[in-house]
Parts: sequence; structure tokens; C-alpha cells
Amino acid sequence: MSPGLRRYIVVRILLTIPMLLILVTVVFFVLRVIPGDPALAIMREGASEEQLASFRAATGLDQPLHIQYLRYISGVIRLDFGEAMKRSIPVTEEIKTFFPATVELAMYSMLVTTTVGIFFGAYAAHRRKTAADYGIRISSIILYSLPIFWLGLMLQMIFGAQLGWLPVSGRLSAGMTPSPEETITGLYTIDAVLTRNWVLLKDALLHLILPCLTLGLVLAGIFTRLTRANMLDVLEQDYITAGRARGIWERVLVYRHGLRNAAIPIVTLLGLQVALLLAGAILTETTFSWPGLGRLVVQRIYDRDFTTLQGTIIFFAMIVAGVSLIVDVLYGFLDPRIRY
Amino acid sequence: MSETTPDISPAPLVDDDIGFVRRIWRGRIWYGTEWYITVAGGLILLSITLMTIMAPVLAPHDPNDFVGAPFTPPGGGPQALVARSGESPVASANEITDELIGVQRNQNGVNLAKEMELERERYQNQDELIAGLQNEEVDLVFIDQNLVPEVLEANPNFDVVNENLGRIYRLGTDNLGRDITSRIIWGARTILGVALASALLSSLIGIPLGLISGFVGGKVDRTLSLIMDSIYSFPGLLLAIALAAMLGPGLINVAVAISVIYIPTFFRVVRGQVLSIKESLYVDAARSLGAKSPNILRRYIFPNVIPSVTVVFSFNIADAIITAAGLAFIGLGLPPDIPDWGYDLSKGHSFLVAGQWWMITFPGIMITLVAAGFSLFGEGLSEILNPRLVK
Amino acid sequence: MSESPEVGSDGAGENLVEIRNLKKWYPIQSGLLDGILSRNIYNVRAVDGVSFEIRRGEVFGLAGESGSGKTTIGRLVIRLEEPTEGNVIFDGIDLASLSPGEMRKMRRRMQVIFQDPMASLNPSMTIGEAIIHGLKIHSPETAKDHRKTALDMMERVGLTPPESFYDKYPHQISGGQRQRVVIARALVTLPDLILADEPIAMADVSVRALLLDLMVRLKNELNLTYLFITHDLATAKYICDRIGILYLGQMVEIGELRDVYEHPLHPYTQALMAAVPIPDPRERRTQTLPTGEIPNPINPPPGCRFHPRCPVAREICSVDQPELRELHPDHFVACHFAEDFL
Amino acid sequence: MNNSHLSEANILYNIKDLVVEYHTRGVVVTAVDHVNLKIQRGEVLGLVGESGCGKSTLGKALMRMIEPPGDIVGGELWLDQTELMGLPEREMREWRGSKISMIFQDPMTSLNPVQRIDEHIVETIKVHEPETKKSTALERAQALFERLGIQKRRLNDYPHQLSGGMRQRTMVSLGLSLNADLIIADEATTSLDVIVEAKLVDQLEEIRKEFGVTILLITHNIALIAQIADRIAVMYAGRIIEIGSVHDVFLDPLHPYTQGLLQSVPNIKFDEREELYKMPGEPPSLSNPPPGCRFHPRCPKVMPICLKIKPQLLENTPGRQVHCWLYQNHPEKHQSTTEVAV
Repeated sequence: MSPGLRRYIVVRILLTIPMLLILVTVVFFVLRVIPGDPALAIMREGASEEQLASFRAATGLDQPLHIQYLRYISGVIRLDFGEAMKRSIPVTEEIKTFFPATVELAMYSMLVTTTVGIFFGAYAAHRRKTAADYGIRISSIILYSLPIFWLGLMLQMIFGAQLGWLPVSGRLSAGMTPSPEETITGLYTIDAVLTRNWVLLKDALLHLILPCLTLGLVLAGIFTRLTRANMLDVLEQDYITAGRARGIWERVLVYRHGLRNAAIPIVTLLGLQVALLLAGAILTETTFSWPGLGRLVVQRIYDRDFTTLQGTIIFFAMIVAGVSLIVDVLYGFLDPRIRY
Repeated sequence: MSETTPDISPAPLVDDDIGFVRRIWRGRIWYGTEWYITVAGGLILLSITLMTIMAPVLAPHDPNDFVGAPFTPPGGGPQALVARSGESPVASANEITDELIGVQRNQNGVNLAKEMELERERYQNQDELIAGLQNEEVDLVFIDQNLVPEVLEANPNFDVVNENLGRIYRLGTDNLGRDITSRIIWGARTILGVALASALLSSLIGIPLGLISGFVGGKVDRTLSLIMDSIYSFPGLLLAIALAAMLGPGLINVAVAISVIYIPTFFRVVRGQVLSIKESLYVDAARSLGAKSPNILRRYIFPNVIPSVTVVFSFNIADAIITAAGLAFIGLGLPPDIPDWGYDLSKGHSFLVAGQWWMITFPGIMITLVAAGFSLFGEGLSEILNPRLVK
Repeated sequence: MSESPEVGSDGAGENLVEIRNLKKWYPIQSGLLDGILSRNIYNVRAVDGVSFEIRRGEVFGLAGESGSGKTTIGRLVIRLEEPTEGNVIFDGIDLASLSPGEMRKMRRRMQVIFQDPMASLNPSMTIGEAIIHGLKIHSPETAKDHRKTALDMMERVGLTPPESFYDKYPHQISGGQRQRVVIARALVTLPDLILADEPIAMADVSVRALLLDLMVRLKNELNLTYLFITHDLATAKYICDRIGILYLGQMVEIGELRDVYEHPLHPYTQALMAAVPIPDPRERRTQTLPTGEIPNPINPPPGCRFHPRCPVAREICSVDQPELRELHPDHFVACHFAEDFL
Repeated sequence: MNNSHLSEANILYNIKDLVVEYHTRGVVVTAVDHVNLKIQRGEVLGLVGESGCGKSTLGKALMRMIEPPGDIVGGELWLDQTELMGLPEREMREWRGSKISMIFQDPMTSLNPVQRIDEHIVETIKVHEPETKKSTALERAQALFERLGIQKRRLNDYPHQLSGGMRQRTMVSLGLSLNADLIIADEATTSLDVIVEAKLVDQLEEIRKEFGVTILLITHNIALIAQIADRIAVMYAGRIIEIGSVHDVFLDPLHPYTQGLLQSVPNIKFDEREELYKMPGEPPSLSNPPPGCRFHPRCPKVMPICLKIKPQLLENTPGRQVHCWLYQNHPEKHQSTTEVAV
């Protein structure tokens, strides 16, 4: 690895720490500084004064702000996000149990987004200014404008209620949950493959289809436009014309030369895609009652448990920061101009 | 020096004697399909704004009033009017005004049923409404014609004031018998308000910060960029949820919650533009003329940033509409008395299984249409303003 | 005209501008963390110790290939950038000693014409606004006849009829016309020095002669001084009085134009003169060309920077850097063995 | 190359009545207007003209690489006794790179930044000769690089690690990798420094002799044509207005535009004619060209007929053609008043 690249990676890793610090601080203050007393917001049902006082003492809300902040930061570093308000289960525990479901949903949705996005984006750029190009552009705009949950509901209604082809909610059919020793990663599809439990695999996949289509297609709307824009920039470069002048096949020019060069900016945007994916997951999980971290957050909102909310936000932020770090490092490998 | 395609100066747009409208019309030849996309987007925006302004005239009923039997499918159907025997406030059907059901008022004249519905979604379904009639919370109830025998049998003290009233509700009624068409028309005002407010808010913060950061550069630029990048690479909806949860329902609160996500978008676009313009020769020329920095910012940089800002602004509103709907869906939207598509969607969700599909279909279509309208407008505009096209 | 610091403006001697040991080094990869992490060891030494004078009323040519630092020197002279070292004495005043306010007033006396006419005009400002902006800054008190002054200047640079151009936008006029607007904008505040950085490189051959002629005519009418930066030695011949040849951020030869063109004393200048194609098929080039390519400015070769490519290089050349020596009257050269070419 | 070899067999590329139009923004622009040109085997033909005259479009048309909104609407392209316009796109693709290859202006962007140099060459060879093994292709690449004076190790570098001159020579080697008959160099030296340009020109000359390749040099740099070309074709506003051997045209230009152009080209040598000819007006935009002979607004010898009818490109003396009424007669040539039947 050349000095240039090593330096680039070190700089990028060091840059993530301040970014995360800022995120935690922003979230911490956002949840505390804005008007309204958090205790009151949580104990809303006519809580008496001393109930509020005891609650504040229990959760340390009565401490001066900076003490709370420091205590919280030390917790975050040790990945301890405090305890869920009403259930005294550590938030980290909850994240451990519910997060794999979100990962599985996000993984397959990402698959849908990238395949649909890259294929249609590249094709639209290749067939610029033709009916195909405008068709793809307009449909990707409409796709992205669909509210995720509405598309989810519609798919549920058509494929679930009316046609009954696909399961409409939950991760597995009743009674199919694998026993604890069978769950290795918590991702049913992968566990099923590892334990060669094909029945579980089939059922898990069937349950995945509708939610992943919903989340994946909506995000594919943005991804197609991003791919098309980057591909267009690349296809106008001289080296594509020079390649054509050397008799290289048009398809090779577009999908090999073009896509390889366009991949670099597209990869850098994966970090952003993951953020959109996690945001989308919240709505998809709620629509399909998918037992993931997203749905947990929504449920916790109803009972005003802002510690879990705060913990999940920071956890999601860590994931996004981690992904964009990996993506930036990948960028270094993909683009020879940085490698050498 | 080398010429790629021959240097065709944009003749049609050049002669400035024609009026604004004719110039836009002539743009049709100049930009081709991009022009149609932008105009299509523009038309959707226009119709939504018209719907907002003309709401009182367009909407057949008051969005919050129970004007028909609950769950009437689109197109309406024969309905009957039932009241406690002897206490009907209305003699016959033709006296029926809009505020029919729950005409009983409390002392200060407020429709009792509506008030109670506010406090806790009381009247979830038909039976609760009929129970409300029973214990005198409301005086008149619309029911479906073919339910009449059943209801009368269960509540002997009811009698039918009028029946076989052919009421038309173009898009049907919701679980409380409210006219969905009116709710959609009135809802446009809310969603547009929230989206515009949040886009304005994020641009008012994002643009100046972007201008300063891009223009001043150095430490300021680096710290601001770091903060903005960390917020940018962040699941926006989650931040909005946190904010909305803390701020509570309310038009401004939701707008503020949504706007925080889009501040970094404006910041990044404006900063990028300023950086590239700052390097351009005409800014160097201005500095060599002796122009002061504020003057350069105002006359040389800002006017050339506006085109791309308008594009981001329209995309931003589209995003804000979808996010606002998302918040409403998870119950963090606006209070129930404000007609809002997101709210209708989240309410309609539970009735879908029972087959009442029309309660969520139409608001969903409207949200998509409006969001798509703004995106189309932004997409077309960006291609038109984008120098690549003009090359 | 508002009184800008005119210290010793008329009799201050022959030189309008004196440049002494000018240096400009650009650090590379100065990111946020790089500042903390590693001292930026790498520096691109774009300008590395250049000294010359520009006499009042002359056209001083600054010629060099890409990467020679000619544009950077231009920007340092009119203070668009701060030098790392060395100073610029404009009409007896060291620009470094001026406060920002004073410097801004001084700017009236030094204007710039850039290469790309389209990029040097603000697309959202009309031609008229662009030209009078200088007047608005430096002589706001004569606001009422700014328009008239601008129209006169437009007339003078050949934008006739001026009224029809006044309210147009840059994209509505041709390349040649745009360059005339840029010239009008530079001259309207009646400056002393004009920095012309490749002013006609973008113009077509047939239009170029007109622009050159226009610039010379205006110089004489408004007794201006030009710092004329170019890579095209052939065109420089028709406008420059004296010329300086730059190589990798250093001055290798300065002298009266005809003297340098007909008796180049530095091997690099000779190579440049030989390489320029002559528009006559009967005079095809025979001389050999220097080997290799322009080295990397980050770590330039020791001693004389041209020695790796120089046909007459000897031991000493790679050791110590030759100074500019006057071998002909008013003809300086930085080469240990220039005497051989006398 | 004297003119006696004008026999049919010696013609490599015969362009007959070529018309290329651009349909943009509701305006039809004839970038190439009925061009007739014969390129002889093994010669260097210089195609010169100012910006916007259509020379690059002509170059692309010869490769049948005109992209929408441009379109070849008329004429025939006879390359080596094969009519290219008739070929289906699939077959035409095979000719590109193997029979005709092209070098572009900006060496910085003509090579795929994420692909090593050897991958470029091997890919080009494999496209046209799928049966050749990768190793043989690599050997040919190494031989070519050696021949063009680039070290072999540069082959596994990435484009951004090469200098401008080296990249342009890589493009030349790509052109030669399948020993194409014709290399079209479209402003190939414009963005190079003068010494690097001179070296590349020398190399093109050597290659022409060794590989017997024909070179069409498209450029606005007339002095360059004088240095390397055998014949010169001058283009103005989409039409070829003069063709002839370099010696004839430079010493005795026929068309008034060529005369004006040659007098406005700066020459580094000091000779008696010091004043550059100042041609009036600017090159016309092709969206609404002047009627008749498109040069008439700027022509010092304009006649009434020039405003009405377009002259033919006729042979004046063997090997010399000119497109001007001065050398052709027409009954109403001098009558200014009468309405001349077109």
C-alpha cells in the first residue's frame, strides 16, 4: 500500500472520531435543550410534582447539564447507552436483540436498490435523450416520491389481502422461530443457510420479499438518478470518445469503461444511502410489523422513553459513520489516482 | 481554441423584446423534453397552490365534520338519518345542513361530538357513534340504509328521520363519516405549509452558513463542514422523530423537526458553488478592481448561486412532504383537528385489513403526486440550468 | 479621481514596478488533520526568487512554458496573492507596507486582463454594470457621468455602437467583443499598470492582430505600462519592448526583445526559439531539441534547474545556481557558460 | 510529394460532397457544407481553419463518429475503394482503430484514468484481432513504446502518472498498434508546450516515413502546418476554400482569406514585413452564415456576384484548387445591379 493511500486512510479514520463526537453532542443537546421539560414529557399522565422529582433523580436529570453530558459520553464510549425508561433493560441489550432484524431488512433492500439503481441508471445514461431515458428518469422520480409506508400498505393490500401470495407481516410464520442455539448471527436467512434449515430459509425469504421491495424500490429512485448523473459525466469524457475511435464495442465502453469510472463517485455515496436506508427501515418495519430496531424506536416514542430513542439514534449514527469510513477507504483502492 | 460542436449562440432566448411568457413558451424548442418535465412539475405545483387558496370553495364539506355514514365507499350510496325518537333537531332531510351529526352543542356553541373526538379519538367506529346517540352526546347520526333495520331493532328508542338519501361522496367517507374529498383538498394547505416552512427554515440557515464557509474558508470552513457532514451522514428521519417527539405536535414544531435534516444539503450545495465561483476569473477581476468582500459576495457570488439553490429548494420541499407524511404515520404529526394527509394515512392503516381501502389510497396518491411534482420541477430545472446541456 | 497614495508618482525614476527576490511556495495536502499530523514537508516552489523591473510606458513580456510560474508572478505583482518572500515596489511604494484600505485604493492604478473573456465577466452582470463597477468603487462622487465615461471607453475599444452593448449580458456577445469589454473595464479607471495574462491566446488568428493593435494604441493614448504574460513567443514579438524568459519559477534571461530573439544567450531560450514553428515551409527546423521533460516543481534539480536537459551542461551547473549577469547592454542571463554564445 | 502522383490509385481517402448538419434548439447548422477532399496515401495533409469553421466536425465525419444532434446528411466517403457511408455500424466499428485512428486535443482526458496503459493497448489489439494472445499484444506494445521514445516500464503506469507529451505519444502508439492507414490528429498538439509539441511533430514525421502512415493534421496553428505538412487545405465557415502544396500556398496564396490569414500569422523571425495584417470582422457563426461566398463580408476583393452565388472549388493549376470567383468566370460576374439568376 503506497504512502499516499496509508496516509489517506489514517486521516479518514481520525476524522471519524470528531464526527461521532459532534453527533453525540448534537443529539444529547437536541433532546435536552429544546423547550419542554423532558421529565414532564415522559410522565405526561398528570404526574405529580414529587413523582417528577423522583423520576428526575432516578435518571440523573436533576444533575447540571454538563455532568449529565460527561456521564453520558463515558457511557457511549463503553457502548452503554443507559437504561430504557420504563423497562430497566439496558438499551444496549435491546439493540442487540432487535438490530439483526433491521440488518437483514437493510441488507436485502440495499441489494434491490443497487441492482435496480445501477442497471437503470447506466441504461438511461447510455440511451440519453431517448424515450427510455425520460421514462426511467420520470419513474425514478415517482418511485422516490412514494411514501414508503403507503407503498407498503398498498403492496400488503394487493399481494397480501387480495391475492394472498405473500406473507404480509412479521419476519417468520408462527412457530418457525429458530431455537437459541440455532441462531448464530440473528439473521434468519444466514442462520438457516449455516444450519441448512431450508424450510426456515424459504419462510424467511418469503417474509422478506414485500418489505425489501418496498424499501429497496423507493431508494432505487434516488440511486438511479445518482448513477445516471455520474454515468453521464463519465460518458462525455474524451477517453470514451477515444475508445469509440479505436473501434471498442459501445456496450464495453458504457458498461465496462463507463461504469468502472462512475463507480467511484457512486461508492462514495453509499454512506449516504445507508443513512437513507436506516431512516426508511423505521417506516418499513412499522408498516410490516417487522421486529427491528426501527419499530422499537416508534413504540418507545409512544411511551416517551427518550433514552432508548437517544441510544438508537447514536447507534444508527455510528453505523452510518462506520459505513462511510469503509466506503472512503474503498474509494482509495478503487481510484488509482489516490493509490499512487 | 478547439471547437467541438459549432459555437451556436442561444439565439432564440437572446432577443429580449418578447415578454416573459412568450420566452418561456419559446424555451420549448430550446430545451425540448426537459422543458416538458419542468412544465409538468410546474403545473402540479400550480394546481396544488390553487387547491390551497381555493379550498373553501372547492371542498364540498367541512373537512372535520361528520357529514355521512362512516366507511361509505367512494361515490356514496343510500343513507338513512337516525335520531332519538321525538328529539330530532331537524324535521326533514332538506333542512339538513353540513354539520349534521352531533348537532348538539355545548354552552359556547361548539359541536360537542367534534370536541370529544379531539380529546381522545372517541368515535372509532359506527357502534361508538350510535352509542353516542344513545347517551345523548350527539343528536343525529347517518347510517347506511341497509343497516337501518338492525339499528332500530337494537335501539328501540330511535326513529328514522329520513331515509334513502342519495349522498354522493366522490372519494367516500372515513371511519367517522367525514368526506375524504374535502379532507384531501384542505390537507393540501397543511402539507404545503409544513414543507415550505421547513424548506425556508433550512435554507435560511443552510445558505448563509454555506456562503460564509465557502467564501471565508480556513478554520471556519473546516469546522462548519465537519459539523454539517456529521449531520448529513445521519438517518434524517430519526433526528426528525427525536425532535418531533420532544417538541410535540404542531405545524411549526413539525416544520422545525424536518428542517434540521435539510440544513446540511443547502450548506453543501452552496459551499460547493461558492468555492468554484470564488476561483473564477471574474471574482479575481473584481478583487483586482478593489471591490470589498461583502460587495463581491453580494454582486458576484450570490446571484450566480441562486439557480442551483432553487433546484435544491424544490427537491427539498419534495423530501419534506414525504418526511412530514412519515412523521404523521408514526403518530408524530399534527394534532387531529388539522386535516392532514399523513394523519389520514396513519388512521386509515388499521381499517385496511377490514377492506376499507379508499381511506388510505387517495391521500397516498396525493402525497406522491405533490412530491413528484416538486421533484419533476427540480429535475427539469437542473437540466436546463446545467451547463452540460448548453454545450 | 480620489487621491490615492501618489507618493513620488511622476519623477520616481524610470521604473514603475520593481520586483525583488519574489518567492511563492504552495504547501501540498494542507487538510485539517494534516496541519496537526505532519508538518507539510512538500512545497510546490511555483516562484523561486525572481527579480526584475518594469519601466514606465513599456510592455514588459514574461514568457515561459506551463509551470514556469508566469501567471503566479502576475498575480503577486497586483497583489491577488501574498508572496512567501520578497517584495513588490509599485511606483516607489512597497505594497506589503500598505494597509488593506490603502491597498484597495492602489488597486485603481493596476488592472488586469485575463485569458478567457467568458470566465472573466460576471454572467449575471450586464456589460455596462461590469465596466462602471471600477468607477463606482474608486470615484463614487462622479456617479452621474459614469455611464458616459463607460460609453466613451466602449467606443474607444471598438464596441460600436456602445449603447446597443451597454445592457446586454456576456453570453449574448461574441468572444472578440467580450475581450474588448474586459479591456474597457480595465482601462476605465485610467490605471498605470495593466497585467495582461495571455490576453489574446483564446482569440482567432485573424482577430488577434486587431486586439494587439488595439492594446498598443490604447497604451500610447493613455500612457499605460503592460506586464504581458504569454507562452507564445511569436505573438510577443509584435507587442513587447523587453522580455523575460522563465523556467521552473526562475528568470533565466531578460533583455531588449530583438536582442533576446536574435542572440539568445541561455540554452533554454535557444531551445524555445528553435522549437517555435515558423510559418514558412522553406525554413523547417533543423536544430536538435533538449531531451527529457519539464521536471517536477516539488523538488527541482539542484544548481541550474535546466542542467538535466541542457546540451552544454557541465559539472558546475549541477552544483551552484547561476546568477543573472549583464553580458550585453541591458541583456541579462543566468548561465555559467553564456559567454560561449556571445 | 509533388503533384504528379495524383493518379487515382494513390488516393487513400476520397471525400465527395460531404454535408454534416447539427439540429439543435430548432436551428439547423451546416457545419460541413459540400466538402470535396482527396487525401493521398503517405502524405501529411494539414487541415487549417479558425474556431467554428467545421474542421473538427469534418475530422469526426471521416470516422463516421458524428453523434446526435449532428448528422451526416450527404456525400460519400471512399476509403481504399470502400464506400464507408454504406457500411452498417457494426462493420464501420471494425474500421475504426484498425484502418483509421484518431488523436484528440487534451492528452489529460484521452486515456481512461482507472486503466493501466498496457491494458489500453492490449484491449485495442484484442478488439480487432481477438485471436492474438495477450503476450504478443504486450510485446507489440513494448516495441511501439520503444519506437516512440517512452520507457517500457511506463506501460504499467496509470495515465495520471504520465506527462502530457508521453500521453499524446501513447495515443499515437494506440493509433499505430493496428498499423492504421490514416491517423487523424485533431488539434493534437494544441495543449502541449512548444518544445514538447516540436518533439511530437518530429516523431510524427519519422513515423510517417517508417510506417508509411497517412496523417491528417487538423489544427488552427498555421505555422505548424508549414513545418510538417506536404499539402494544406484551408477551411472557412464549413467550406474548403483552398487546397494545394504547402510551398505553393504559402508562397503564392490564391484565396483572399488565405492571403489575409498568412499575413496575420505571427512569425518569430525578424523580416521585412513587421506589420500583422488586420483582417476586418470576425469568423461568422454557422447558424446564420452570409449568403453566396461566406467570406464576402470580410473580403477586400469582394465582387457583386460574391454576395449572391456560392463559387465552386475548381482546379486552378495542377494540384491547386480554390473556391473564389476571382479565378472563375460567370456571365454576370461584374454586374452589380441586375438580379443574378441563382
